[in-house]
Amino acid sequence: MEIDVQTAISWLNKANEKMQAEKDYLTKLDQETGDGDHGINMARGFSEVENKIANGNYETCADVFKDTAMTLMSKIGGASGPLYGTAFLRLSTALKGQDPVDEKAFAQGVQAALEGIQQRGKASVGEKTMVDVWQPIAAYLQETSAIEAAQLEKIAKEAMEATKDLIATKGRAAYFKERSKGAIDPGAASSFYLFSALAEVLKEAK
Amino acid sequence: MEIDVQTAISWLNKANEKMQAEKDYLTKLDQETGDGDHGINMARGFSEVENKIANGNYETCADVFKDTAMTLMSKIGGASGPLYGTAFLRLSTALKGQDPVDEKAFAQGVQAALEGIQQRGKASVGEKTMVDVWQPIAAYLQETSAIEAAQLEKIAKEAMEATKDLIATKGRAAYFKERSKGAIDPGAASSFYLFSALAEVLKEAK
Amino acid sequence: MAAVGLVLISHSQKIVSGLHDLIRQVITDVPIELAGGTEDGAIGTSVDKIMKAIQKADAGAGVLVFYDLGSAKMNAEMVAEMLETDQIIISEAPLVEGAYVAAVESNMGKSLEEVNEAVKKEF
Amino acid sequence: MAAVGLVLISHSQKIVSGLHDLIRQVITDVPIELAGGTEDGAIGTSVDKIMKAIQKADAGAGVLVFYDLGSAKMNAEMVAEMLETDQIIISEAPLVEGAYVAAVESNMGKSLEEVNEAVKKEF
Ligand SMILES: Nc1ncnc2c1ncn2[C@@H]1O[C@H](COP(=O)(O)OP(=O)(O)O)[C@@H](O)[C@H]1O
Ligand SMILES: Nc1ncnc2c1ncn2[C@@H]1O[C@H](COP(=O)(O)OP(=O)(O)O)[C@@H](O)[C@H]1O
Ligand SMILES: [Mg+2]
Ligand SMILES: [Mg+2]
Ligand SMILES: [Mg+2]
Ligand SMILES: [Mg+2]
Repeated sequence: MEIDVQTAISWLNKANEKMQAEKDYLTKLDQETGDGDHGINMARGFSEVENKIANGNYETCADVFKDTAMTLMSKIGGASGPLYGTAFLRLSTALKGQDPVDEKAFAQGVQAALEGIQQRGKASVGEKTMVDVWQPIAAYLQETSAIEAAQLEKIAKEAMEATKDLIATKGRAAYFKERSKGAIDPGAASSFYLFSALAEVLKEAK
Repeated sequence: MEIDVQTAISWLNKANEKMQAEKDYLTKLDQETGDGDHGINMARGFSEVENKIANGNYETCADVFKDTAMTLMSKIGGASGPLYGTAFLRLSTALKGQDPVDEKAFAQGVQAALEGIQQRGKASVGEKTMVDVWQPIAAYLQETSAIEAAQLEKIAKEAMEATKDLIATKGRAAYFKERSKGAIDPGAASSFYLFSALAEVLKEAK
Repeated sequence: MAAVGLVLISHSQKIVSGLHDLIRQVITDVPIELAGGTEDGAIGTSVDKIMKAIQKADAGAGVLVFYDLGSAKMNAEMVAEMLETDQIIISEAPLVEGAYVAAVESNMGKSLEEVNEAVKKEF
Repeated sequence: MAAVGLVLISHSQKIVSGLHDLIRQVITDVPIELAGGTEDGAIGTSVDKIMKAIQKADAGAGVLVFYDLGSAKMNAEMVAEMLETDQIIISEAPLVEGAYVAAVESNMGKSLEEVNEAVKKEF
């Protein structure tokens, strides 16, 4: 399977659809141990992304992801802005000069994105952040010989759910220490929606 | 010499006169290594004191000084508010039950005021604060067998001028470290005006 | 059980008002009272504002006080002495960062001493 | 010689505006730029505001950046990387207290490194 400009755009539009649909849920999660704006942040950010790329004339996925990065960075006022922004920027950089993008290159791009998130936020696996979803997804993409949409979604979902039992040691939730246990991390949830959107788009593209 | 209610009121009115006259100068001193409001603070505080005691019907010096303390505390928005406020409150407490106040009691009252300033501001002699004027004045009043107005003023003046060469280690001026050297401390200057007002009133009362 | 109250003292009314906005996004159930600026809203602090804020913030579990500059601390100490209670602690932690931590800790139902210790540990 | 510039980043526009008032009473000659709140003035931070503030605050002697919460720091770091200069230091000192000290130190004509070290030493 290959990812071309149209697939990239479909992915982001589908992601936006999910962020809008799950806006209240993401906000509710963020109210538990944060400032209750993660739904607002993601809905705003991805709706701006959809607008931005609808008006672009793209020749490469790298360009689509670069505009995505810039838009998320500048339109989101919380931690998820620089984090998702850096992720898409690294993805864009990794994919430069390759179009359409094959699975191997895409896997390397997602790995670069993960490393960007970790460089930006200094979080390792197990700190109850979006890293806990990006890491197993990056690992799966690199291991598999052919991406299976259902498997991709399953891994993201399980990784997201596993954040429930973790204690946050990064981001605002870390202020709550042991009390941060018991709820899914908002950024892990939005990352799940992002990869679940990817899974759906890849399924349709087949 | 004794200090009665009328002397106390004259002292505070004279002090107000001086603070008004020296308002710009005190502010200029505070601009060197502070926020430039000491003239405003002292002019405002003592003008409110004059108003307050003009409307009172006082039987004791202690009551005059108590109202002075309360007024300075609540009308001054900077460090000099709690410091002069505490000074006059301790003076008032020390003089309770004695009227007119004899020199020995007054000396003890000023000593108590000095201790109040030091308790409030944690400054010792030599830290370039008002303490550097209050301390030698309190010492003189306790040592002398009869207060001499000229001597009182001289001691206050010299003590104030000696703050010029000190490096501030308390209050806002302390942020300036070595740069705080070279100018008279604003609070030392206003304390000089306070005691110079006292000297004038004692001279007239003779 | 009542939560430990917070009093935010700053020379600037805007600083404590903005800090209040910031904390209220995260913590809604902890008493927070502001004492910013002088009586007439200029840069400075006011004993009367501090006194009222401390009295209002005490819902029975005591009050942790945060301030910006040293002269604000002197005023806070004066008020604490006047009120003659040991249910007031003046925190030496930085105003914005300290108050944010304290709000979260107070919201966990901790005691005045515990909140103060938790804040201390962070700075 | 130009003075080291300061950039004050907060999730709240009011906090940095009040802090600016506070510092300006004492120090008038040091460049200070604010990046408070999101693009539309809500609670949060804005990369674009931070970028503009850093560029404007740099009068040739570099910029020391202060922030309130961790996500503001991430945004500041991103801007620092984008601008590709080593004339930006992000201070870990508390926002209000740190910026006040830095303004006084910068006003003494110290270098970016020196101001940063002086601030560090205080906290
Ligand atoms: N240092 C970090 N490293 C990785 N992820 C982080 C970090 N800080 C926060 N996050 C992620 O960001 C999410 C919160 O995003 P959001 O609510 O939009 O930002 P904010 O906390 O600034 O309001 C968290 O749930 C977490 O997944
Ligand atoms: N900790 C302290 N101990 C004693 N005196 C102090 C202290 N802090 C400040 N002062 C005195 O207060 C004076 C400044 O008063 P003022 O300008 O009215 O207050 P602020 O510094 O809050 O603006 C200083 O010149 C000094 O004499
Ligand atoms: Mg949030
Ligand atoms: Mg937020
Ligand atoms: Mg002053
Ligand atoms: Mg002042």
